[in-house]
Amino acid sequence: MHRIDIKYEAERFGLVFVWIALILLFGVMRPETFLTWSNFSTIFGSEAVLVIVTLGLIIPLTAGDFDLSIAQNLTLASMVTAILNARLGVPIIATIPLVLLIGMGIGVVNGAITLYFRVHSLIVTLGIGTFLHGITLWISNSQTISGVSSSLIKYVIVTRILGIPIEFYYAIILCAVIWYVFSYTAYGQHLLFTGRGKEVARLTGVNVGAVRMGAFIASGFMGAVAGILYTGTTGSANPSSGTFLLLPAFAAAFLGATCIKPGRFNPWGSVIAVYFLVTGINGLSVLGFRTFVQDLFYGGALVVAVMVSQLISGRKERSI
Amino acid sequence: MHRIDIKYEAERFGLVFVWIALILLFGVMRPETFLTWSNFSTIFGSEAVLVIVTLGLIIPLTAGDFDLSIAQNLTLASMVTAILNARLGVPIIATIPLVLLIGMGIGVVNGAITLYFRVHSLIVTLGIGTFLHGITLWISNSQTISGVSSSLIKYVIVTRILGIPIEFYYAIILCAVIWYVFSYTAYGQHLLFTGRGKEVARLTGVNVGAVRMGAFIASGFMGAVAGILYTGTTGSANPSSGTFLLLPAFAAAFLGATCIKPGRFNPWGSVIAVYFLVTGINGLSVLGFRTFVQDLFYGGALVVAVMVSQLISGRKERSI
Amino acid sequence: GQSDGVAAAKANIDRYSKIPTFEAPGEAFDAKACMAGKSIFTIPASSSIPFIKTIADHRNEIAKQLGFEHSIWENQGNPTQWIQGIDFSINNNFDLISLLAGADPRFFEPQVKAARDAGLAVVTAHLTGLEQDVPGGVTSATAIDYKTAGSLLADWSIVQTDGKVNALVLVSNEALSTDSMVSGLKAAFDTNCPDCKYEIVNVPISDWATKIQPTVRAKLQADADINYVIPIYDSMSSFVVPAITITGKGDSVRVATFNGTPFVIDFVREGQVEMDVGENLDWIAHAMLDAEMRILCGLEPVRDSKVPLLIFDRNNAATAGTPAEASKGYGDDYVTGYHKLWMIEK
Amino acid sequence: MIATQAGAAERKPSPVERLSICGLTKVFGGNRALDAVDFEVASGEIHGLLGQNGSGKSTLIKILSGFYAPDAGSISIDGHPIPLPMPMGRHEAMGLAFVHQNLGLYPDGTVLENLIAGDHGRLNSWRIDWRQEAARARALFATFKLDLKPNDLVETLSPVLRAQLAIVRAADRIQHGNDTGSAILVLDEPTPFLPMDDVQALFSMMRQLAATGVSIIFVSHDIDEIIDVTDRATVLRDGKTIGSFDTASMSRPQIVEMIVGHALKTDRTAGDTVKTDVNANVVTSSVCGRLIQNLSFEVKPGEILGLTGLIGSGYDEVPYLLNGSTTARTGSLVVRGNTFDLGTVTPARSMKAGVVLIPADRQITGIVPELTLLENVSLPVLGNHERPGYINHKKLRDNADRLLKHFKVKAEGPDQQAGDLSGGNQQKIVLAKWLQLNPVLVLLDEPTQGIDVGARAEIYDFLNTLCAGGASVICATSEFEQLEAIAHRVLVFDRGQVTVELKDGDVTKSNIAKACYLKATTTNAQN
Ligand SMILES: Nc1ncnc2c1ncn2[C@@H]1O[C@H](COP(=O)(O)OP(=O)(O)OP(=O)(O)O)[C@@H](O)[C@H]1O
Ligand SMILES: Nc1ncnc2c1ncn2[C@@H]1O[C@H](COP(=O)(O)OP(=O)(O)OP(=O)(O)O)[C@@H](O)[C@H]1O
Ligand SMILES: [Mg+2]
Ligand SMILES: [Mg+2]
Repeated sequence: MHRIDIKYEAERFGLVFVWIALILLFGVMRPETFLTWSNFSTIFGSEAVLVIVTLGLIIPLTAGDFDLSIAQNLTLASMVTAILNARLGVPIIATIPLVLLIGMGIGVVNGAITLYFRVHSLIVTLGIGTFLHGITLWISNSQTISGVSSSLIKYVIVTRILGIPIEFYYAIILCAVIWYVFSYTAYGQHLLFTGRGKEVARLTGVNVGAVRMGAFIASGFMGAVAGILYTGTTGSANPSSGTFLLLPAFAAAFLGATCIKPGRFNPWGSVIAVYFLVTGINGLSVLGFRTFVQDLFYGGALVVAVMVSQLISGRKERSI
Repeated sequence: MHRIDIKYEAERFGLVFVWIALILLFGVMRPETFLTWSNFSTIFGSEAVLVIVTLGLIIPLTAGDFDLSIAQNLTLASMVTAILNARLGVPIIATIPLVLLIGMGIGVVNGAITLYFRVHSLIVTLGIGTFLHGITLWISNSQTISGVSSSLIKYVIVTRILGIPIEFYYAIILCAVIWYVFSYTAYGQHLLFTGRGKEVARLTGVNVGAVRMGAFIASGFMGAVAGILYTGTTGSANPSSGTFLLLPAFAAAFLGATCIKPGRFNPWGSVIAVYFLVTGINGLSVLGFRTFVQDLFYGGALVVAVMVSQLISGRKERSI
Repeated sequence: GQSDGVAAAKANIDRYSKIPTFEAPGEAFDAKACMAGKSIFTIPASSSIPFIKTIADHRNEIAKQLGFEHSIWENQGNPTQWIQGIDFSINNNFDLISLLAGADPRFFEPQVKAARDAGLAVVTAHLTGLEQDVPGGVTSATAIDYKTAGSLLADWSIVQTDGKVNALVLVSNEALSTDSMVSGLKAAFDTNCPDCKYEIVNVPISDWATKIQPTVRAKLQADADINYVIPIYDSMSSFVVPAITITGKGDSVRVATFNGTPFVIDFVREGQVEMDVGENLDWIAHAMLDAEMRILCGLEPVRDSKVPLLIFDRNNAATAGTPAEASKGYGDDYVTGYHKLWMIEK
Repeated sequence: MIATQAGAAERKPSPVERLSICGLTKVFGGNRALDAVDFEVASGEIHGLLGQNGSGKSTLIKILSGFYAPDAGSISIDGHPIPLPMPMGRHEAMGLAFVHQNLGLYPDGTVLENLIAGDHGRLNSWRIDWRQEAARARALFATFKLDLKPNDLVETLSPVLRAQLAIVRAADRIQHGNDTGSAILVLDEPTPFLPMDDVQALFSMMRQLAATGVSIIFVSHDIDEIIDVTDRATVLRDGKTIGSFDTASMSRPQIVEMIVGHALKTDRTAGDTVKTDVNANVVTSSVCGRLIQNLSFEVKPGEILGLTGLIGSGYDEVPYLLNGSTTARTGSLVVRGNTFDLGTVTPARSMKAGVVLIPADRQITGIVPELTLLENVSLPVLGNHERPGYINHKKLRDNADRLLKHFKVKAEGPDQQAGDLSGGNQQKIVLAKWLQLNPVLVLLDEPTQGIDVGARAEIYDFLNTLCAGGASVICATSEFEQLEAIAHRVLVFDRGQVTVELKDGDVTKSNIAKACYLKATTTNAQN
């Protein structure tokens, strides 16, 4: 960590450089539209939800578990927020804690089944996610629910700081909190050891079950936060909102693990990975490329970025 | 393998019993419609594509790799089949080998990047899958392409044996082949060792790289087969056909690993898992439940099935 | 009596079985002159859906012809991208945002409000039925006669079975047009064939690929007398057709649907689908742009786009081309009609 | 000890050596793991390979197996140079078979699956006849008198059985595998897991094989074993060849001096640290585990209590029962007046009470190989900082630097990955991780397994220092010599019960061996 080593620093910041290069490229091609502060504030503001989902994923990933239910958790949270607030008239200040509790409750269910029955988290969370999707369709009658209180909308996107909607700052604050927890608390190290060597952790007095449970609850919480922000961003909830987010969030989590702290899932890396990918997509839209080019870019960038990062590190064997 | 042990047998066939119980339940409720051969031949004939995708997944899963690109591989294969045959007039007999080659080529690319750059297969195949989706959108101009030769359709669903469309038998033959390879060949053993401990496999003289590459090629091949059958089933190719098969296939692969050979991905288990889930969905529709109930069943059944299987085995710690 | 109903249905079908004629949605105006210096920003629901992509591209060509600025926000149907598009158009001083064919403003009302506050007009195009309210706080909604489309689906099955319909109707509730189509369909059954049976099943759009097949298969098993499957959007037919084939009911169950997507017209020609109510995409492009230009030119806004419907069955499917193309088979006097309306041709 | 085989010393060097290694070099980063190593093995010879931890023995072996590519040097078999790097999976065809230091078994596979793994030459790749293979395996196990069943899962086997499986697998390959007639069996520290009579069984197996012309390379840190079984031996130090010699011509101290580079004191005796006049530090009563029944004993401050017995006697279960990593059926532990119920205690609680466990299986339970040394040694002390929940990285780093120095770990620095260290140095990391807590009671399971003579002495020093500070040590081991060197008192187990207790002067290798092997009579007498 404290060694200064050009190769290692290149590896840590490789993705940042590629991101900057991409911005310059689009900037040269469309200086007047792409390279404006308002365009960047749009990019930063609109992908806060994806950032939060990605941050939610990396917590159980660090502990060695997958949470595939986070996307459907988001959708349900978004739908419950809209139904409680817009349909049943529950004030938003009461809705939010309730929804956060539901999210954490889902985390508890995921964790309890995974831990008590010793089943792989991938299948548990896939099953729970599908179940949650069913609930969402049920309570919403498969409809989009709009009419959410404008105060929620105000504190999610209308309020801006430096021109960027405030939800971006929420995401950054969450990122900073997770970074602090990962780096400066015993829980962060316990997560890491749980993910990399459960037996070592257990014999060193780490309550591995509690650590994993904590990770599931945290990702459930993040899913609910993302759901509330989603509703706040769009002023409505639709029953398929989260579906689009799962694979991009996984992509960003793994891509993020190639930078800042290579070889580990880390929050700043995740944020950079999200915005790198989004910048590319946005730039292609601004240039008016057809949408298949977005897929080519997304897939290609992902693969090339991890390849380059591995080349820099000398193709080191890694467990993630 | 050769021990006879009631608890172990209960574990092996637990899912089969649950499946039978489900059939009996629906049968009692709707004897005249559910419990008919035509209904079962429909159930069996309809999910051959999903079975093949699941079989394709378990090969790299056994070797410890994820192939998330298989769904987009399927979509591309389906689209290339339709375009070559319906638009460019290439006879189906020439189209099929070409498409199979493309599928295996995709496997080679996945394998080469994963192995040479030592990147986690999850992110490589996610990236390649997205890239393939871009290619599919490009070559199809985002259109559904129909007009595929009726001989393909004939040899996929029109021809029936015992009332079941012939594609079911293709899936069963592929399953038998994979079962043979897993159980009776050195390659099957190498796959297993590679998946459970690359280092151990390497020390016992297994060429781990070649084994993993082989697994990627095999799953690429299976993806292409599934794509061709998909085109034959629907008589057309649409640019998002495979996207929705990925999660159900993963669910079936993991659920299948709870039966027949508990703790290992295995082909017969996968087939049973697919048809167990499909039977449930079919029964619920026959009973007239609304579609969200399918999600509740799907998610619930998945979780409950693995929980029950773990209870039978005494909640044994497993690596999958 | 029943035969009256069948006759009424037949009359309705006949009305929409001939090549449509152009009907002006409003007074003529000098489009080139009044659009000078104005700009329109189109956000299609998804540029990877060919139906929508084609309309957007045709709008682009017309705009070029008329000489005003028109941009398309390429996206993949992700609401976050729609939101980015709205922000982009505000930042780049466009005059009007056109939410094309499914970019539902209820998904992002705050952004719509922001755009209107910034002085932009926000219009939905090809989203609502004639009788539906303007959704999500937009300036105006250019509507399509979905209700009639729904009634045509019902009437067709009534005519073909001589009033003995037992239909499975597949809908997607989250699309606004569904309400309008379903009300037309129900009304037609109620008036023309009260004894006909139909069951409406909702399958959300994101679940089409996974749920349509098993649902259709199970329904056909559960009720052997079903003789029509009516997927109200024709892209559903790629899942409906194999489900019918696998259950072995290709002979007794027929498919009637709406949209006129080329591959489905191919299906009609080949006999896997019996009929498809089509819309001319190029016509839609003209009509939607016409309505939007009227707003920018300060004219009376139009709600009814007067985009006609045309029934394709095996008799006329080939007029759409082999393989079918998006705007073929509808005649082309509408082009001259719009050119005259816009005063670029006398 | 059985005397060296008579024939060994009279071996005539053959004109062409079976295996000849010349100038072999392997550099990892800046570290020369092997530096121009030369050595030769004749046919039918048992050749010892000695060296301190990290001297390059395993690296050499992994190059032979094709696991690593060397940076320079050549290898020839029977005078024919072989291509380097050795192609994967080809070593068998060249007549090489290996038992690697970590055995190379796949735990959730069956015994049979592991036995035939990699048997490329013999198996039909397209049709494995499991029934016939199982019959063959049973016959094989019968020949070697092993209590193994083809369908057992490897994860349920004891460490001994696992080692035996790995060895029998390699021996089997040697017997049928080679078409060239030249066979070389390589054993990288196979004995630490084995009780004495299994070691002897292994040795007679080795001699049998050697008599048929098989050459054997045998790595061990136990000099008595080397003297016992090998004909010749080669010593590595810091990746260089120090020399090869006929074993019969060398004395034990001479060999030790070659390994460590300077003369070492002969076996030290346990320090005079036991405080007999005070209350016991640790009292256990009525502990019952899987094999252990009704075990009660006391340990005084400053005392090192040894636990031993034959495999299956249950002594190796005790450390895990006492800190709660394995839940006891019943029993209690009193540490400095605090009583713990062993049916409910957790590792976390016993850590707080000053009880630490140093497990035998360091790769799985001791360290996380892919994390850094800093992270590995810091794990138990994360909470010990001024603000709860906050980690002071500077303090941890200083602490790690200090520990690496204090425990003489051969490493680049605290940021090196733990997996990059040699086995012995990894063990020092595990010790450092635990002993920094200033424990009251240290539980050890095979603490010097795979550790060289020099490092072993260092570890004994650490333990003595600890005892001088008033801590108690419980050490479960199968190495009697080690107990002779350090233990104040030894409990010998049989079938879950203590059969013999040896004290002070009675703690000698031969007394312990006698107590273990004469169990049949004594057990009956004591019951
Ligand atoms: N992967 C690695 N990366 C860096 N250095 C390594 C790696 N593996 C081993 N080493 C270094 O090589 C040296 C020898 O290691 P090796 O495991 O061969 O030791 P050894 O002789 O087997 O010792 P021991 O008896 O302790 O097992 C050690 O100093 C170790 O730090
Ligand atoms: N993969 C590796 N990368 C870097 N260094 C390595 C690697 N493997 C071994 N080394 C280093 O090579 C040296 C020799 O290691 P080796 O494992 O051969 O020692 P050894 O003699 O077997 O020791 P031990 O007796 O502890 O097993 C050590 O310094 C070790 O750290
Ligand atoms: Mg070694
Ligand atoms: Mg070693």
